[in-house]
Amino acid sequence: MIKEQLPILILAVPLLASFAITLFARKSKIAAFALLVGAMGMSFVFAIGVMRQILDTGRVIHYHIGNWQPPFGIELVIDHLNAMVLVLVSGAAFLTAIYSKNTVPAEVPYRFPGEEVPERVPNYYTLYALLVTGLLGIVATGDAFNMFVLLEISALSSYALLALGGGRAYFATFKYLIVGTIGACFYLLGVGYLYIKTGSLNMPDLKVILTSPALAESPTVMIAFMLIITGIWIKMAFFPLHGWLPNAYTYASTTTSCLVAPLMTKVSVYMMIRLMFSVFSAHYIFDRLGWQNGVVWLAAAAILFGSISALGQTNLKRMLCYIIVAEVGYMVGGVWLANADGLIGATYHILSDAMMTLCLFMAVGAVIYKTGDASLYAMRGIFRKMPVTSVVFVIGALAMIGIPPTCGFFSKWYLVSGAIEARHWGFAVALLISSLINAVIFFRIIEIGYFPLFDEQEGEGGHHAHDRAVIAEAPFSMLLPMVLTALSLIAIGLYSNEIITGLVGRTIPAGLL
Amino acid sequence: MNEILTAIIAKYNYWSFLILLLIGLHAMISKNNLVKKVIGMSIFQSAIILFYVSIGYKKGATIPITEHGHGHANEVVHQTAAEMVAGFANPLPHVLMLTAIVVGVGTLGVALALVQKIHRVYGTIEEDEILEKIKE
Amino acid sequence: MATLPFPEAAPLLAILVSIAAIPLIVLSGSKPNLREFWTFLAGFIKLGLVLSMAGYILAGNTYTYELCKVLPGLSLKLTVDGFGMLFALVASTLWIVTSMYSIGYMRGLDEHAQTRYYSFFALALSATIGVAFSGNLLTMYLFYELLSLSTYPLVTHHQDQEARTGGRKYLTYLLSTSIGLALPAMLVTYALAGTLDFNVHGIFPAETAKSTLVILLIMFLYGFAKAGIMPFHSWLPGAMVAPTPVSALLHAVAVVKVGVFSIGRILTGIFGIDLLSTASLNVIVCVIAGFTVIVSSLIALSQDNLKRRLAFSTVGQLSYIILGIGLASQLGVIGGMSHIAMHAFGKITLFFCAGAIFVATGKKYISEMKGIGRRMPFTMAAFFVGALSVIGLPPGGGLITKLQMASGAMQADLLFVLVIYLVSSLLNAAYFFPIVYNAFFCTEEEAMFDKKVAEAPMLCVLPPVITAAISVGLFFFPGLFVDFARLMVTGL
Amino acid sequence: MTWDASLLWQFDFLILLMVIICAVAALTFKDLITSAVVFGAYSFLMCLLWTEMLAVDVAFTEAAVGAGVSTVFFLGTALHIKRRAKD
Amino acid sequence: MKLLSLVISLTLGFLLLLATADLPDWGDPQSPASIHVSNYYIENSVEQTSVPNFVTSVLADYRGYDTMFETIVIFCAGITVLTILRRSHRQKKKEVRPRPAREGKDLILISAARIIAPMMQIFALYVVAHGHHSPGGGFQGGVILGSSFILLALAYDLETILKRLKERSVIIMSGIGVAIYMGIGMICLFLGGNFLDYSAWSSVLGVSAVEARSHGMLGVEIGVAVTVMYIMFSLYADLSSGGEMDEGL
Repeated sequence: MIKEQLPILILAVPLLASFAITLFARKSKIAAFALLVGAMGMSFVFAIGVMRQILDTGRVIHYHIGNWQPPFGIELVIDHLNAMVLVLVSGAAFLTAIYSKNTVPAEVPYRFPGEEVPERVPNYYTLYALLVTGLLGIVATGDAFNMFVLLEISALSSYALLALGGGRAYFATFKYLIVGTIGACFYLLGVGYLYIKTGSLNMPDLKVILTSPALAESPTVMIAFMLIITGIWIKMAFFPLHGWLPNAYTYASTTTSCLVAPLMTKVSVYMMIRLMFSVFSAHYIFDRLGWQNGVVWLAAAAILFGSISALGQTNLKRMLCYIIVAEVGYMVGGVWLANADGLIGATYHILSDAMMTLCLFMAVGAVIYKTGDASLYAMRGIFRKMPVTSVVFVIGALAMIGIPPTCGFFSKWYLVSGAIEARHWGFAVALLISSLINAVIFFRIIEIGYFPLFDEQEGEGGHHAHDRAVIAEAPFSMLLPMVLTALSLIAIGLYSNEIITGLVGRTIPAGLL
Repeated sequence: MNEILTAIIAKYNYWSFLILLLIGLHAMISKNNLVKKVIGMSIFQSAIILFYVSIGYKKGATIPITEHGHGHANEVVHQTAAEMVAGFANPLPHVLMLTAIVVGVGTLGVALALVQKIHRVYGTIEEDEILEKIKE
Repeated sequence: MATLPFPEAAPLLAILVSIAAIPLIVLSGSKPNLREFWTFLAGFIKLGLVLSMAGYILAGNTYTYELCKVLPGLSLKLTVDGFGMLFALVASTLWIVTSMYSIGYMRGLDEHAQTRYYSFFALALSATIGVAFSGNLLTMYLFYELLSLSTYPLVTHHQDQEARTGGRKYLTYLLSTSIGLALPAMLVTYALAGTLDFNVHGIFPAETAKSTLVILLIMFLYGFAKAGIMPFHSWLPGAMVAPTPVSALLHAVAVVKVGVFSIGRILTGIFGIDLLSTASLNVIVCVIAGFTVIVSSLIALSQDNLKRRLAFSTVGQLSYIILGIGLASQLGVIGGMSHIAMHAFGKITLFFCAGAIFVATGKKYISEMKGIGRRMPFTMAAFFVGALSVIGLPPGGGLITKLQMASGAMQADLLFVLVIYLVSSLLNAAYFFPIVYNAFFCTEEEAMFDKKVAEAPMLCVLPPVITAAISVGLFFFPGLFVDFARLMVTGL
Repeated sequence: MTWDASLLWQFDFLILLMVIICAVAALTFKDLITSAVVFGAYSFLMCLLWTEMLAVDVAFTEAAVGAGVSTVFFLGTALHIKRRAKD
Repeated sequence: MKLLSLVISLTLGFLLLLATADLPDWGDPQSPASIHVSNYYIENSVEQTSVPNFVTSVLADYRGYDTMFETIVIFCAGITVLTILRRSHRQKKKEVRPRPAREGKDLILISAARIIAPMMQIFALYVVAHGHHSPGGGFQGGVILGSSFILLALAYDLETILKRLKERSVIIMSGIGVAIYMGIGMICLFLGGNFLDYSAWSSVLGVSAVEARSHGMLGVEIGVAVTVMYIMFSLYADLSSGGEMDEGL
């Protein structure tokens, strides 16, 4: 019995945890933490179970909620693509949950001088669980409207989590709220336009209806597609709609950025892929509309803009935020290259980029946790003070640059091959330039971390000065998820062929092969 | 003249929805006062709701509730399926919009809470003044 | 398949053995003797593993070990063949010698962070062996990048301002060329050929446009900047800030040779020498490399800092090798590939000597070294032998391979290359002989050192003497390395 | 409970016009409390419109939420911040 | 900013205008939206769920999954606002802030509220319970219930009401509301059905599957009502007092 119910359990467990925390753990931080980690762990296990099921049978899982046949009821549809994303989201959430043990009690209640609200911690965990539920729900659902509702859940809870950064975070979050609402409403309106022409909300059903030639000609459907895509682009901070992201993520607390930064944008990319190929079709988008050239150029611009802006930042988190903007360009560009390699690269990059971003944010978070400083110079002497953290950071950086055998190399490989195949040299060049800029960015930081006591050196007399620096490593609860994430970067890289042939490659829509 | 009038009558709901939508969007982007932005957001959302509700309307139909009740299911349905379908407005958009309204009020609450906090931090809710204070 | 005379995973083990030594080195960081013991143990095991495969390879076999498949039609794969064996043998032999020398040098100068030094040293060697045994371009690229990164802490070992500048230059050149040129070239190659496995006949389909090939060739040549082809050479003198054993390792064993080896692999395994000569691509290689040979030799003449002079000499010699391989004639390839070994032994001797002089006297400049031969006779004798080998005079091993390359030039009918070889050898002589001459042939009054100056510590002197001896030995018995190189060419 | 659905389009048109006027007014008044109240009126008119379009459940909800609770929320906020807006 | 916004709005307006011509006529019973999925509900709702209000049956059963998340949106909003605005309880006790005394309580207002509030509550309960047959349901009823408390809080002041309606219990009760919904859905799993398949309850309730669906819907509507009521009040309390939980408006 449990086997058939696995898809719903993936989301039901975090959801249960969210109000279990409200009901039973309002007083105890530890109980709330334990509930959260337990729920995330279970959800991760279930997600892996679903993925195994799909890998074993090779069939798409349809789970009818309330036992109503689609398109009348809502169904969960899980194929190779979202099985992978489900594992990714629940896995990253699980790791971040462990990571939060020390950071949340240290940061969340004390954002203002003179204001201390310990009750915030359980609330924080509740919202954390809700956010993860929302993201998992978006990934699992097969209903266009349901996706909107879940999008709003994840958005609302992320507003709360981001706002808890305090101070400037409020205004940044407010802007995000306004922009995010515009995005969500565009999506809703787009779904409305589709509904008025098709009468259905179920994605597989919509796909069937939209194949009719009359609808392919209809301007309404085109506008619907445009609204939906624009809405999602706003949500994923695709250039030039990215303005809200750097501020919103920079001022957030450590755990929030670790959770939100890697997952929100990636889930939006997933949404884009899902809607493009499971509601509309490659044929409709690339052959009939034919906007791919423009979009890929836009993606190239996003990559360059993001990378160059990141180069100018002195705040570590803000720098990573701009890198996210660039990475979104990678994925959007990859999808819109309109060939299999590009799409494989983009899909695989969802996985690898989420883990890279997570890895870097975790390492940076640990540095902030120990030094209280988020500027580049917080990294000074970090190789000696926090050896494990710095190794994790270096692995994350190498993946970001795209050095084999980390996963970043392979996704870039596919993206560039896709660009070559599509003869889109601008995108290929943008990718390579961005790799180079990433190399500059990260080696600048590594250099700061590696050359420890520059200014003080004269005073302390020679090389032996920094031998005295003591090791002050982050607590175990932060190191463990960090190291696991870093290892996963290499594992994802080494198993890239298995991942691509087993999962990613199975999701390529027929029109692209 | 008459044709134009019928054309307008046939579609005017969509046009008024469009006007409201644009008013809301414009206010969300360009208004300086944060509360005004929030009002714009609510208008934007209700415009979309208006659009959906318009989809659900059928000429000559009635509200989507039949007279059958609990335990009366054995009372014979006097209408054929086709008559039923023609006789009731489309319930699905209504359901969707109930959800959308709820989402809207949730967003509204969060937005207003943030506005209050912003006021507490900066002492103002005018965007330009806030930006100036941030620069300092 | 017949039973192998070595463990199935021997190539992998040869790579991993020094990585495996890293935790041991780190853990025994407080006990220097134990730490150095691990370094040596790993070195000998590695050499043993490499040697265990040598016989099998000499018998004309190649051995492939596939690690994992990462992309369709593309796996991480290790192949042991003649070239790889040749290079692995050079690298693993010299590692032991360099380790020995490092101990003397590092302890003699009481350097800081020695544990880190030995750890990254081990990692760099793993990467080098990895490049040697790479079965395809992707694997080679992986280890190439690993090498760039793992040598960065070695180059910047002093962690001062100068080290920072040098290190920054080092990484900027190496990473920007490999990401900016080699990686895209690799991708295009993969898109064209559908594979990246080395094949002596080349992998490009016959219909590939010549212009594409030319562009790819140039991208590859400059992309592997470790080979120091001008204008991407200036990281090499910049990286001279490193401690001398590192310079020795960089210039003789690991880094630059990896660059040259990679280019050699690409020329022979990706383009294939048939294609190079039929499409006259070899002319391009020869012009690019020949220019570097001449210019760098001229620059070397003007350098007063001994290590910098050696560095420019290295730049020249590297292009010399590429020139040999680029001729795309059988003798040229054999000569070029075996010159990797010859030059390695010769040049490392020279660096060891420079380091020994620095340890013993603290002098860096050639103009300050008058009469040093009288105080440090063994060191300078070794220096002389090394110089002979690099110039290509008997009894240095370099002569053999230089002759082969010269005959290769005639085989390929590219006579201007012959001129380059000749001029370059003369220039080599011009910048090495004055050093040796001044070191020995001066009166007691002219000597700049008083009698107190004596030879450097034993561990600093022994290695150059050993390598010098090997250089001489190679003159008389060049067979081993040349045979390995010949294996690859005779198959054609 | 049959509803006479043949509505007068003139009446419909009037409400739409008023809705739009209210929307513009709510955004232009400089006093936030006035804005809030006008916005309440907007919601109420909107819910009339929806009733007319047979969406009674939606209208009911909007009456309770939009015209009722939302207005109170706006008022609650307006009283905690500066009441006058610049635009 | 104004110009940019105008450009964006007008572009969007233009594009949407283009599509308007293509939209089906307003109120056309033959439009695609009215013939595909929605007819199924109109035709089968009574048979399958025994609920004559199609909106309720679609809301709570056919698309019950959406509605569950709708409830969770409200719950989430409540927790969000609470987390953002609420200041510490402890601190408040430490410092007794001077505040202008309210100018006496308005007798007329209080008396009116005391009469109206219970009527509102009864009406709200009716709306919840009768949602199957008439407009209304858990959400609307919940909002009215919440408003009745808001009315009382307006007439007296927030602190007085919070003495009755403990702040802690507000949050806990809202959690319980969601838990009721979720629980009804989850128990279906143990009874052998899919998630939110209320017909699985028939064995427990001892009624037919169709009746069980109807009862299940009532159950979830109650859950919705509980959550909405408490969250609405909580939102009011937070927003009107700026998180201080003192006198409110």
